[in-house]
Amino acid sequence: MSRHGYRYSAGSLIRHGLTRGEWPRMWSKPERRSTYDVVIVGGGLHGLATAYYLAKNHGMTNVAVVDKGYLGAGGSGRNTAIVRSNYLTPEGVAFYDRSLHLYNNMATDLNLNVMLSKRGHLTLAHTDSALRTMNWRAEVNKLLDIDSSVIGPKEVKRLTPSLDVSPDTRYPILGALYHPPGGIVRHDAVVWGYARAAAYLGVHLLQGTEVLDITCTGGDGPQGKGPGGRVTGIHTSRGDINSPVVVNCTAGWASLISNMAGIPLAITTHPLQAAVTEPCKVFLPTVVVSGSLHVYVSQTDRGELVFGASVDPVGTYRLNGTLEFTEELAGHVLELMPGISKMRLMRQWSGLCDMTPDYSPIMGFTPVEGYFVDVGWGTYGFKAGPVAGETMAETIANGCTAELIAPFSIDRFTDGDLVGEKGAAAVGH
Amino acid sequence: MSSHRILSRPGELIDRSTRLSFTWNGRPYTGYKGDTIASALAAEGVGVFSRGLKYHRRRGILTADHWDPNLAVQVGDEPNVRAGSRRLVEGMQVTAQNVWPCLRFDIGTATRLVGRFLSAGFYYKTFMRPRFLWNHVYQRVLRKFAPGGQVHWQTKSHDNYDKRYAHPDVLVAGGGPAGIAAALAAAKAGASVMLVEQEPELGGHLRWGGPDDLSVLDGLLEAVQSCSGIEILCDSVVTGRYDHNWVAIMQRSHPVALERLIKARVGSLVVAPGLIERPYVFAGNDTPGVMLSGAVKRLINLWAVSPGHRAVVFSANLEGDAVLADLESAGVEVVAVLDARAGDDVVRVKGKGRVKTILTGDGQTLEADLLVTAVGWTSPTSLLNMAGDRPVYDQVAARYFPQSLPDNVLATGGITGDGSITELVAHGRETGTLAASRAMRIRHDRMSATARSPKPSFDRPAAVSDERVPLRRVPHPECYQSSTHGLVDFSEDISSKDLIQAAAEGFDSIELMKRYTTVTMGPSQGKLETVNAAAVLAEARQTAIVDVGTTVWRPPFAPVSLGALAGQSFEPTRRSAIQNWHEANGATNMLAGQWVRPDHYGNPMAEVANVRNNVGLIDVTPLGKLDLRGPDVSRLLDLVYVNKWQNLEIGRVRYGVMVAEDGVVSDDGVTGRLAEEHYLMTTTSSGAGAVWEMLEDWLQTYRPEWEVHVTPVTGGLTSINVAGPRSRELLKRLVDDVDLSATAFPYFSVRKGSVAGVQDCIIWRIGFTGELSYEIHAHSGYALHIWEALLGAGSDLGVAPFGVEAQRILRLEKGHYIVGQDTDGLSKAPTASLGGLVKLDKLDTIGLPELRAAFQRSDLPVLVGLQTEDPSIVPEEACQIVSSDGNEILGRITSSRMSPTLGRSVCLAQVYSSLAAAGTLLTVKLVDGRRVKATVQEQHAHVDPEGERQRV
Amino acid sequence: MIVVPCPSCGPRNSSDLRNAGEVVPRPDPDTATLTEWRSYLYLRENPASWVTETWYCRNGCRRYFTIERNTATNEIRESDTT
Amino acid sequence: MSDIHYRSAVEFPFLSAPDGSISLADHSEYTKVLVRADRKTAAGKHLKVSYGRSRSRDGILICGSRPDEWTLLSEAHRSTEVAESVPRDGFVSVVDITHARTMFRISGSCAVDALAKVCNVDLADHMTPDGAVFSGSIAKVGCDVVRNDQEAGRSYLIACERSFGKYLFAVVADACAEFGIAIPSGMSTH
Repeated sequence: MSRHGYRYSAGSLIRHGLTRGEWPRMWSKPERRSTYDVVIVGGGLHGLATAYYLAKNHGMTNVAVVDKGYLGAGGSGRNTAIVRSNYLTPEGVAFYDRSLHLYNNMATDLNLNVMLSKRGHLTLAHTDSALRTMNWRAEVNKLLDIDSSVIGPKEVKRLTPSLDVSPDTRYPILGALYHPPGGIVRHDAVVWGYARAAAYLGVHLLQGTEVLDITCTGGDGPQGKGPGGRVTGIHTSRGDINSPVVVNCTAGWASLISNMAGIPLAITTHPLQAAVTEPCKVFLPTVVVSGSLHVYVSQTDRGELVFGASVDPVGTYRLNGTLEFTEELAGHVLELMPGISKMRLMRQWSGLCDMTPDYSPIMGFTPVEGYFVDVGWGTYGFKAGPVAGETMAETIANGCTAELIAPFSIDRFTDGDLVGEKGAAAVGH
Repeated sequence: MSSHRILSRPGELIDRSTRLSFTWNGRPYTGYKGDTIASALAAEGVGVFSRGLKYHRRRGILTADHWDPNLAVQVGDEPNVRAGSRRLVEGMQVTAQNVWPCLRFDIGTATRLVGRFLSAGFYYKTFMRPRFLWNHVYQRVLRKFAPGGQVHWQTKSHDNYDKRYAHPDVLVAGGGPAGIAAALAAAKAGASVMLVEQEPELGGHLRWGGPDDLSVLDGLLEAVQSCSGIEILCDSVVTGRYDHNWVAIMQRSHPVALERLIKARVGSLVVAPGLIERPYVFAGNDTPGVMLSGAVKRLINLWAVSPGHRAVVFSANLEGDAVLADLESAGVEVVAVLDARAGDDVVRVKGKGRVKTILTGDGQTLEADLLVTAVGWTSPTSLLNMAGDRPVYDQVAARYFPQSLPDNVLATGGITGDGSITELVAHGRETGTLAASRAMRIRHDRMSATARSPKPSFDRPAAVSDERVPLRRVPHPECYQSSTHGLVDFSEDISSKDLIQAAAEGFDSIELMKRYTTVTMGPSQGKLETVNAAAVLAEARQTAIVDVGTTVWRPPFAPVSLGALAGQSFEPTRRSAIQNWHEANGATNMLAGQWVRPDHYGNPMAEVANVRNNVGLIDVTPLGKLDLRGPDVSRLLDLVYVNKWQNLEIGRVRYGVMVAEDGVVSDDGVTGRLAEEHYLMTTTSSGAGAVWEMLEDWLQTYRPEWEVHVTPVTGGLTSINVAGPRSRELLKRLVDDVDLSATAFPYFSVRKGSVAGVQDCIIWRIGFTGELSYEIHAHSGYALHIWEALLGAGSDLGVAPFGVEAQRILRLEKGHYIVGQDTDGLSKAPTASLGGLVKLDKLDTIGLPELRAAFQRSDLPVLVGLQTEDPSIVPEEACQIVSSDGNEILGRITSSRMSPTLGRSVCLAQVYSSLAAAGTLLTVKLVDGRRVKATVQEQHAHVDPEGERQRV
Repeated sequence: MIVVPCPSCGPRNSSDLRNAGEVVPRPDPDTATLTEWRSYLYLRENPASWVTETWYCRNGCRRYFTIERNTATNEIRESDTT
Repeated sequence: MSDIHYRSAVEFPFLSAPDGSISLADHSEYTKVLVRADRKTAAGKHLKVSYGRSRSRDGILICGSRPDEWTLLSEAHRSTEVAESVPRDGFVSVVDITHARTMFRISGSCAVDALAKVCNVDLADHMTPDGAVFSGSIAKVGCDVVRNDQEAGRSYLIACERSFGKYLFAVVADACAEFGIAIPSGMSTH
């Protein structure tokens, strides 16, 4: 019916309701081939988006996405689903704005309602230095045509009445960076939408397939790995796969996969925790972020408050979560909205973040031919998923780095030219 | 309304002599002390408590305990209160949630008409076009239908929540027979024990059992209450077990705090939560009047409430059989008993608002208003999951069992197997003994390793292996679903049909199914529905339940209020010894990190003028101050600062800048040499802590052979900057043991002396304002005396205090940059124009290779002084410097102010190095969009670039 | 809240300490090439297993020390390098 | 200088529950001298007390506050005297930190329960006996604590960086409120 096979619409919903017919599978279970043109490691948003755009934009369909678990099991299903493009650096803004554009058109492009809710995004400033950084971001944003401005406490109160903007609180709200196009998306739907569309175009989704090694030849290191060599394939828990191109889209596990190709990364893995309350009648219309208080919050259409924070200070691959995360979180949320103390936290969880020193990703070519990285996504991988997929596909298919991701090259850590996204926040005053 | 209260029961919790009044949806009701909200209402004949999430069908009592998904109500300003467990309080105002306009007539029921179209994930498949409608209509409607109670966000108070720490050797989660026995045995073995029970009373299922159960319970209660080593916390729940046995307990039974979070480091955790009865899946299983056997027993035996008039019992186990006696004694007519073990089944229940007819597996239609199901259990393995266990399904016993646990977590009671009360108690006892033995070993290790603790007075217990006789696993039918479809998840309104559809669409792993359908994601978080969901999926996949696996149960075990998690707000603030004076004298405060300090005293512009013309005082105590002693201090300074320190004379101070290993400017300050081996270092206010830790790091791990002692003295030395042309004159009046003349005490020197009679003050002649100025560092206990003496002695000189805002203007007029404002996270030494300061010929300095590399480059941005063409325009800080004809970013304003001294605006800006030459004309884009011209200045300083005013 | 065994104080809650990350030897700053220096600055092994790392006993004895921690399990053992 | 009045960061010198089960007393003015020295030096041998322990001698409470570090506590205005009592052979630092710390005493039968609300250290006798010295976080402020029981029972000396004094005292007083201490009006944590 379309490039997605079965087409979803109000009509199809009614038809199924009336006939009580069966819905078709969103993706099939393919027979694994022995050789693919491209193997993407990691069946999350980035991997699936890369596969989709390889197939859709570049006609490359002999592609496999391998994942040790199920689709979207990692950060794609564990994030707090916020999208925005009000970054600080011009390179960051351009990149994330393209992503927001893709999100805008995603429901029709993928024929799946990803429930984008452009409800407005507020980043609160509690100190004059934070306000200065907000101004900086707003000014850069405006120059790049991003809808973004600094507003005062009154306007904050008008947009989000539940925030306490009185000046006598411990962390008074002096103003906020307001970004009307920012909002939230149903994160799982984005994963499923890309999976469904990619599978229809012929991409193989190989779930439950763990990569045990990357095979290389000609490199400086042992077993032909490392700089100067090239990729020949992967060794998985379900057998070997040959491929001249292997793409690392494994977020928190990025170092482990990259070390298999002999390419150590400027990455440490830290858990990022999130939590959700029981549902309550909707009262919070915007997405609210406080950098100083390390908290962000939005209310889903189901009435739950979804919270996130900054990454755990201690690096670990453990997903158990901590009590102190919920304590800090609740304390800080109640600083902002003291009236919601009787809401109850229902569930907490963690995801793994691949943190780089400059809070920017590492994308594109590596010193090993055919081994590509799309890693270092830290806490902002969800926002970037669509554009990362699009630009990685372009880079792989065309054999040269897509313009939007040139600043995020792996070389910057040897050249000493880090990206300034962390710049604004690195020195606290 | 007829009373459903029956005659007194032996184990009843209600106090019939104390009546409590409350309202339900605005109408007055009464109950007894000891009632739950639900039992009191049920006693008054209320049968409908809420409506379903999606189809808004009426809902009644299902489990009559904390996990009852149908009993979430609003109590005053508290949403989502569990009416099945919350005890009645006089005056409670209880209302139904998720209904509009009221419980009896709910507009939302209209969704039932379209129910057949609302299959799992229906919202993903529609509302896509036109996009306008999604943004402005569909989404708003969806949000209106959000479930749950009303949060009173307008309230400004935060209520009384509280926390405490605890360190029990053994913590027992669950106060049923096995838990009590475990606690007793552990205490007997010498362990300190905490026993936590979710209900307000100990005893677990013994409480609603027969006379034998009650008599065993009496014995256990007597023993546990007379045992001194056990802290009993009822109406409290263990909500989480985290790494290294860090355990969270939410205590509701506290006299002062509404809720209290207890954080316990536990030696051994004993998990004894009992079992949760699971519902049966069939058509109409959410009709009020369909109850689980546990609900019926609790209602009758704990609250003396009759659950109905005519009952059908569908039983698959002995507990279900036992409910017959309770029903009989409560005067409920038992219409039929359906035995699942004999192949009987329930196919469908009909009735609107209450069970009316029951269609059985053999085609009979029974008339009744109560259907009691007893089809088995869910193991609440939540805490075990958190301890790393992945419980495994046992087909024979038809439930999940623990698989492997770390040594410091033990399970006992129903979660591990079946048995008589005697067997459960025996297993609990053995568990308690084992837990205590392991905990005492941990206690021994802790005592031995901890510096402050005495040597243990007991021998380290040997490692004991687990030799407990496991409880039996009694065979139980796998009784999950009838031949019809019914609800699996009551709080999310998810039916077995939805799950099967999801599996068919490809969401056939339990995790994907959960995410797609939201099964187990509602407030009950899988407590009732996990096993049924797995069973339905197994059937859809035509595989065994054991192969389906389960979702991972995440903390918390039971929902915890944000208030309890937050507790009291602990947000430390720091205050200088003069801060009270500032506040009493008109200061407007600002927050600077943790410090509270005066921003100004009313008129910062006048404060600036007074410093330029007369003399001003500013409290700069937040400046980080580190006392450095030892023969190797200068080597340390050489390592951490970019400049050289070997030749600093005693009595001199020097400015220094620090960079990190990556070459980025990290801090600055002055350091003075007070004596041969004694220095005082100052840092930025916000950098004080980090610089101290950094110095310790280098000294301890890199140069342990160096002899340097670092002592932070920030709050101990109150710092007062006396600035202005008349500062020397003022100081002369209060200092008689130091020669303050320009020759004896030159710029960038330090002296020790008395100020206003306070001895041992450190005075250095430096300043951030560009004026003649002295910085006094005085012992804080006497600092207020000095401050007041300075003000008192200089009234004729025009002395007045000034705040941070005036200081910012003064320093900007003088062109002094601030690390972190005029530099950022990428700024290296050349950006801050430190070329003259940095010494690249040292052998070792933090960040040396990056310093050397930075000075090889010509493309790093440069900090410049900048003035707008129009002197009245003050470009906002963070304004961008752009190409004159476009939007290309060429730099930004880092600091800007109106200068009262010059009567014009002044700025510092970071610009591309190619634009840094004096006289370059730049375009600044203001926040309001206007573009104005500005010129790069010769120097950073706008006022007195030659520095004559400060050297006098 | 994991427990970190401080060699001076004994077992302490991790909130009383600061984790300073993987131990990476510092090259001689006078002779190191920029490539060597930047791999010291940025590249980390980041294994999902035992890692030797530095902790600072911030609220306690204020000593820096190294331990080995398994980042997959948070088990801790004494470091061979101390 | 004796005519110059010492000002503490704590505004309420003494607070007590009516039944005496708990009390708070400001001791900020007490002499506090920090000694840093290798334990093998003459100073180390003189002070002798090991890390984590304390002992009273000649009116000075010698606290082993860190490895190779001692805090000497004594009554007010004895800084010089106390400092001079320490032998100075080798590399020894003696810093008067009287003004750099706020210090107060919490005493009474409920002291341990009140402290357990804000301090994560195990205060049980077998972990923290009388005389024990430890550091930790109290309501997010780094503190040095000495268990220094008085004749009347349990008692702890708590010291923190002076500038946190007002906040910390208010927080601890608040923790004591449920045991009967009336919070004076005007007391706040910031």
